[in-house]
Amino acid sequence: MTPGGEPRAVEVVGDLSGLPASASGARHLVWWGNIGFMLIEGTGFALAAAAYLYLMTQQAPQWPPPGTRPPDLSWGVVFTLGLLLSELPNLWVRRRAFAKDPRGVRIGVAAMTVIGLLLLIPRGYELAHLNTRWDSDAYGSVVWMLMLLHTSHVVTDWGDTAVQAAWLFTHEIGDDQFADVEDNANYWTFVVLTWLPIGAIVYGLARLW
Amino acid sequence: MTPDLDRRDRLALAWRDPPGWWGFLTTVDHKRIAARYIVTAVLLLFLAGLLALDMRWQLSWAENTRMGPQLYNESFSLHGSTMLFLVSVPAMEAMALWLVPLMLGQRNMAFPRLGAFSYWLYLGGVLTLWVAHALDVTPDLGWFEYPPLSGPTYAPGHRADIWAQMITFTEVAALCASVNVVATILKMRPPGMTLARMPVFLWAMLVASLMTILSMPAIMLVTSMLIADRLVSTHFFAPAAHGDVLLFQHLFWFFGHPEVYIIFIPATGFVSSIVETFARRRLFGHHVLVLAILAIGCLAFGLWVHHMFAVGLPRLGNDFYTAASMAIAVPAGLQIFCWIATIATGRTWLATPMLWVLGFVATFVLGGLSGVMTASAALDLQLTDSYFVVAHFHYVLVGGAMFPLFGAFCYWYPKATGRLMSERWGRVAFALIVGGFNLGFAPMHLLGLMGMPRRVYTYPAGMGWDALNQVATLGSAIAVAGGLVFVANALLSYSRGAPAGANPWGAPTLEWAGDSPSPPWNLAYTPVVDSLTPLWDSPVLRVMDGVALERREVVVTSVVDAAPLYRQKSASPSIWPFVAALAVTAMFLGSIFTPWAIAAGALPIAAALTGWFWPQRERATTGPLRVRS
Amino acid sequence: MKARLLAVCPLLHGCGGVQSALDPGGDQARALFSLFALMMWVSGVVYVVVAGALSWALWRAWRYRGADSRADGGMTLRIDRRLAQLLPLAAGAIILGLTVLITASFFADRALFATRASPALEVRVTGHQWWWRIQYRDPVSYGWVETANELHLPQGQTVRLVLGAADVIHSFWVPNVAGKLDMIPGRTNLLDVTARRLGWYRGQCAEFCGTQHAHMALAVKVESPAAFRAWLAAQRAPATPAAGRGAAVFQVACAACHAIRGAGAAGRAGPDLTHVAARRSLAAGTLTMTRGNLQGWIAQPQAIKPGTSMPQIPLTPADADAVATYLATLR
Amino acid sequence: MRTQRGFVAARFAVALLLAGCQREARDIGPSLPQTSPRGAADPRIGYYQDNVYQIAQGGRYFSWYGCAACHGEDALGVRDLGDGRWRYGGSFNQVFASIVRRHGSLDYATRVPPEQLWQLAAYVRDLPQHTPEKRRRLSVDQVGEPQGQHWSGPVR
Repeated sequence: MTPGGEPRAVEVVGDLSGLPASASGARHLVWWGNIGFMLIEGTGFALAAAAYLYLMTQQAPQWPPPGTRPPDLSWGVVFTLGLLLSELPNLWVRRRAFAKDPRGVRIGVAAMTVIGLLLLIPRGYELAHLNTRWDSDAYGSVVWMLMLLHTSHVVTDWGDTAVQAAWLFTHEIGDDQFADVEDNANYWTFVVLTWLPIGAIVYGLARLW
Repeated sequence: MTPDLDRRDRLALAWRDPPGWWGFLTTVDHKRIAARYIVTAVLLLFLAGLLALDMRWQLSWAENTRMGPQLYNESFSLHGSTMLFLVSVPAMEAMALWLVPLMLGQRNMAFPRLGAFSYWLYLGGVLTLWVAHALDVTPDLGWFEYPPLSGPTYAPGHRADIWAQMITFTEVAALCASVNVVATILKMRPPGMTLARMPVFLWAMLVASLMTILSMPAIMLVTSMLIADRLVSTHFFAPAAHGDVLLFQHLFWFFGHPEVYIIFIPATGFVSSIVETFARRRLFGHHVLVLAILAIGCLAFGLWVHHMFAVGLPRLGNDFYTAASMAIAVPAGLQIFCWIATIATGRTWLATPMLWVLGFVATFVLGGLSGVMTASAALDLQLTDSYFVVAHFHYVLVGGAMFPLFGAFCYWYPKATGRLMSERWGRVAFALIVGGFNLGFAPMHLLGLMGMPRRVYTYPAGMGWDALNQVATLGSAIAVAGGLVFVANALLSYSRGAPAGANPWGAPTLEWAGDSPSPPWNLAYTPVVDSLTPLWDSPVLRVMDGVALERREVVVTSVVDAAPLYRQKSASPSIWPFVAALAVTAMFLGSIFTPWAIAAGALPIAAALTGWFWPQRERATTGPLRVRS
Repeated sequence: MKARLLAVCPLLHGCGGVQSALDPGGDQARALFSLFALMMWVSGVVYVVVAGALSWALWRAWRYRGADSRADGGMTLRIDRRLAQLLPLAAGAIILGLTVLITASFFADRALFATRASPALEVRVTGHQWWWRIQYRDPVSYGWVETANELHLPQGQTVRLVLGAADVIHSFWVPNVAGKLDMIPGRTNLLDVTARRLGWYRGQCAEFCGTQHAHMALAVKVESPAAFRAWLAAQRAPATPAAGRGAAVFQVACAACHAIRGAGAAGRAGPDLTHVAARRSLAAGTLTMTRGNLQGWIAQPQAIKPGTSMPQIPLTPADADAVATYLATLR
Repeated sequence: MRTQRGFVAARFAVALLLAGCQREARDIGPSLPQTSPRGAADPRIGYYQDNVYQIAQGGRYFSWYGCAACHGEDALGVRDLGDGRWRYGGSFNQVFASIVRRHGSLDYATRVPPEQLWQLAAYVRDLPQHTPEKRRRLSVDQVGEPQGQHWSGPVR
C-alpha cells in the first residue's frame, strides 16, 4: 500500500463520441492559436509605431529631418488601394471555406496567391520611393523598420497562401483544411488592417507633423 | 470501475513515441518536453549559481584579484542573462507545459508540435550563449545592454549580438509556449470546468502567458533594433542622428517589468496549489486571488518607468509611476492575506512543499517592502543601481519565485516520478537554501545604502564594505550547498524514493486522479468537473467516454462554460519541429554576421514549416491537378 | 533623525562614511534619508504584522496537527465568512500605508527640486569612460574653469550640476549629498545640490559604463564659501610650471591628450592636469595622490586600471621620474 | 583515407572557430607591445590585425588624435585610407611606419605611445573593409568625444 493509493475510480456519466470531428470559426482550436500569433505581431506593430512616435516627438526639431522629403505618395496609394481591394476576394474565399466548397477555395486561394504576388510590385516601388535610407538617420531607420515589418508579413502570408494553393489543388480537402483556409484568410485581413495605421504613420505623419 | 487493460493498451499504442533517438527527437509528449525544459533549466541554474559564487568570492575583500574587470563583467552578464532569460521564464513555461494538460485532464497541449518547437528553440538560445561562453566570446554588458555602450562603437565584435540573438531565441520560444498555454487553457478545459471553476494555478498560467504575449514583442523589437544599429548602421540609438538612447530603455522595460511578474505570477499559482493541499481545506478567497492576479497583470504594464527614475524623465510622471508601482502592494498583500488565512484556518500539514511556502512568505514580503521603497521616485535615486536593488530583486525573484518553484518541484515530484522525495533531506535543503539566501542577501541592502554600486568588480579598502560582503559570500555558499542537497535528494529519490501512489498528498485537483507517473495519454477518460476541488468533493471521478482510443484525439470545449464542442485530432510525433528549430537557429546565428542571412535563412524555414503543416490526406480526385488513373 | 532610524535598526551603527546614503551631508540627501526612515518604520510594522500572522497560523497548524478539515465544508464556510469580513480591513490598511508613503514620496520629490529657481553656481560634469570632466562656470569671465575627478562645493549654497556624457551612459552619484542622476548621451540632466556638512565625500559612477566602471569615482569636498572662492581662483589661474626636463618630456609624450594651462599642453582627450597635484586622488579615485603613486600610474597604468585609455608610455626611468616630479609641482 | 580527410576538415573547422574567437578576445592589462613592429613578419601583427577590440580602440584613438580631420569619410586621394590603395605600402609595419614617419611636424612617433600606434595601425588597415555608412555610424556615436585639442561638449 503506497501513501497515495490507486488512481481514482471512475464513473462514466456521458459520451463524447457523438461530437463532430471538426469545427470552424472561433469554435476551432487553431483559430485561437492564430489569434494568439496575431496578438503577438499586432503588439509588435503597435510598439514599432510607438517607437516612431517617440522618436518624432523626442528628438527631431523637424520631421522628417531637414533635407529629407517625405515618402512619395503615389506608390503608397497604389499599394493601399490594391491591398484594400484584395480584401474582397479574400472575404469571398473565407465564405467559400465556411461553405466547404472545394472548387471555390481552390480558385480563391490561387487568386489570392496571384494577388499577393502582384501587390509585391507596388510595395517594391514604395520601398524605392521612401526618399530616405535606413542608415541616413533615425527617421530613415524607423521608417524602414515599419515598412520591412509590414512587408515581411505580406511576404509570409503570400508564401503561406501559395503553399496552401499547391496543397489544395493536389489533395482532397477535409474539414480541417477548410478551417486552415479560413485562418489564412483571417490572417490576410490582419495584414490589411495593420497596414492602415502603419501606412498612415509612414506617409501621413511625415507630411503633417 | 477502473479503466480496463484493453483500453490502456489501445491508448498506449496510439500515444506511444517511436523508440530510441528518433523518439527523443520527434516526441510531442508535453511531459517529456517539460522534463527536458526542467533539466536544462536546473543545469543552467547550477552553472549560473557557480558564477554567482565566484563573483561573491571576488567581492569578499577589497581589491581582491581573483577576477579582473573583463572576467567579472562577463560573469555578471552571463549570470543575469542566464537566470532571467534561460532559467526563470523557461522554468515557469515548463511547469505550465507539464501541468496544464494534467490539471485539465487532457491528453496533450493544444499544439503539441509547437511545444516541441519551443523547447528546441530554447535549447538553441541556451547553446548560443553558453557555447559562445565556452569559446570565450561572452557578452559582457549585463543582462540589459544599454546603448550606446552596446552599440557598434563601444561594443565591437559579436559579444553583444550573441546576447541579443540569445534573447530572440528564448523570446520566440516563450511566445510559442504562451500561445500554446493560452489556447489550451481557454479551449481544452474539461466539461464543466467553467472559468469560475478554474484552479488559481491555471488562472496564473493564463495571465502570465497573456502577459508574455503582450510584453515580449517589445524586447524582440528592441534587440532587433540594436542588432540593426550594429550590423546595418541604422541610427535608432544615435542621438546625433535624431536617435534616442532612452528608446532602448523604454522598450526594454516595457518588457522587463512585466517579465518580473511573468515569473512571479506562476509562482502564486504554485503557492495556491500547495497551500490548498497542505492546509487541507478549500483555498480561502479564490476570487480574491484570481482578481489579484488579474490586477497585477494589468498594473504590470503601467509601471516600467520605475526602472528609469534616475534617467531624469519629466517629473510630472514621477508621482503617477510611484503610485502605480506601489499599488501592486494591494493585490500582492491581499494574496498574502488569503494564503495565511487558509493556512491558519486549515489543518496544515508541514511537509516540505509547505515549508517552501512559509519560506516564500517570510522572504518575499521583505522583497515586496524593499520594492515599495524603490517604487518611490525620490528614494529610488539613492537605491537604484546600488546593492540595495541587487538585494531587492533577488528577494523578489528568488524568494518570490524560486522558493515557490522549489516547493512546486517537491510537490509535483511524486506525480512526475511516482516516488516521494526524502522529507528529511528536503528539510535540510530548505533550511540551507532559505537560511543561506537570507544571510547572503540581507547585508546587500545595507551595502547599497552605504554606497556600493552594483556591477563593480572591486572596491577600494576603507569603504567599510568588506565585512558585509564576507557575510554575503558565506550566505551564498550555504545556499549553493543547500541547492546541491536539493538536487542530490531529487536524483537519489528517483530510484530510491518510496513509491508515491496516485495521490500521496491527498490533493484536490485533477492531475492527481490518475497514475503517478502519468502514462503518455494522461487520463483514460475525460473527467467532468463540478467544483474547484473535484477530488475532495466526490469519492469517484465522474468522467465521459468517447474520445478516440485508436488515434490521438482531444476534446475541445467552449471558452467560458467549457461545454464540449468537438473532438480535435492531436498531432503525432514529428521531426519537423526539430528541423524547423534548426532552420531558425541557422538564420538567427547567421544574422549576427550578415543581414543576408535573413533572406537566405527564410527558405529553409519556409520548407520546414511546409513539412510541418503539410496535411496528410489522400490525393485529389477532383480539380485540374487530380490524380488520373 | 538618525537616532530615530538607529532605534529601528541597531545594525545601522557604523554605516556612515564618505559614500553613504545613511549619513546625509546635504539637503537633498537629508530629504531622502527622512523618507527612507519613514519607509523603514512603515515596513517594519508591516513585516511584524505579517510575521505575527504567519506565526499564529503555524501555531494553529501545530495545535491541530493530524486533523483533516477537507470534509468539513460547513465549518470552512463559517470561517470563510468571518475572514471575508477581515479582507476589506486588510485592503484598507494596505491602502492607508501606501497613501502615507506615496504622499511622503511626493513631498520628498518636491524637496529635491525646491531650489530649482536659484542656483548660486553652475558646474558642468561630463562623464567619460572612466573619469569625470568637471567645469566651473567662472563668475568673473563667464568662461569654463576645467578640472577633473574632484568636485568642490560651497557649503550651504545650491549648486546646479549640468550632467552630460561624452561616450556612453554614466550616472552621477554622491550619496551623502544627493541621489543619483544619469548622464545620458543626447540629453542634459540638471541636478541641484545643497551641501551642508563640511568635509570630504566620495562619489561613484552608478550606471555600468564598461570595463572600468568600478574605477570611476570622484572626490567631493564641501568647504566654506570663502575657501571655495579661494580654491576656484586657484583653479582658474594657469599653472606656474618649473621649466625643466619633466616639462619637456611631458610636452612631447603627454600633451597630445592632457592639458596644462600655462605650459602649452592643450590635449583634451584626458583629464586637465593644470593643478593635478592639488587633487586628492588619481585616475578617477583609483589611487591617492602621492608622488609615488603619480610615478606608478605613469609607469603602469594598465596594471593599476586594466583597460583604461591612459597608455603605458615607454619612458626611461629618469624621464618618468622627471615627469612625476614635474606633475607633483602642479598645485 | 576518408577518416583522415574528415580529421583534416575537423581540424580546419576548429582552427577557424578558434581564429574567430581570437578575433573576439579582449586582452586588457599591461601586456600591450611597447616597441614598433619588427618587419612584416612580427608575430604580434596577426593578433592586432584580427582583433576587433584592438581595432575598435584604434578607431577611438583615430578620432581622439584628430586623424579624421584629414582622413575622414570624404577624404580624397592619398588621404583616403578606405580605398585599399597604400602609397607607402600596405603591410602592417609599413602602415605603422607611415603613421609614425609621414606626418611631419605632428611627430606621432613621440606623441603617440607604441601600444596605441599598434591599435591605430590595425584600425587603419581595417578601414577598407568599413562601408562609408559604417564609418559614419561610428563617428555619429563619437561626436561627444574630444578630437585633438578640440572638444565640443557632451553629446546633446
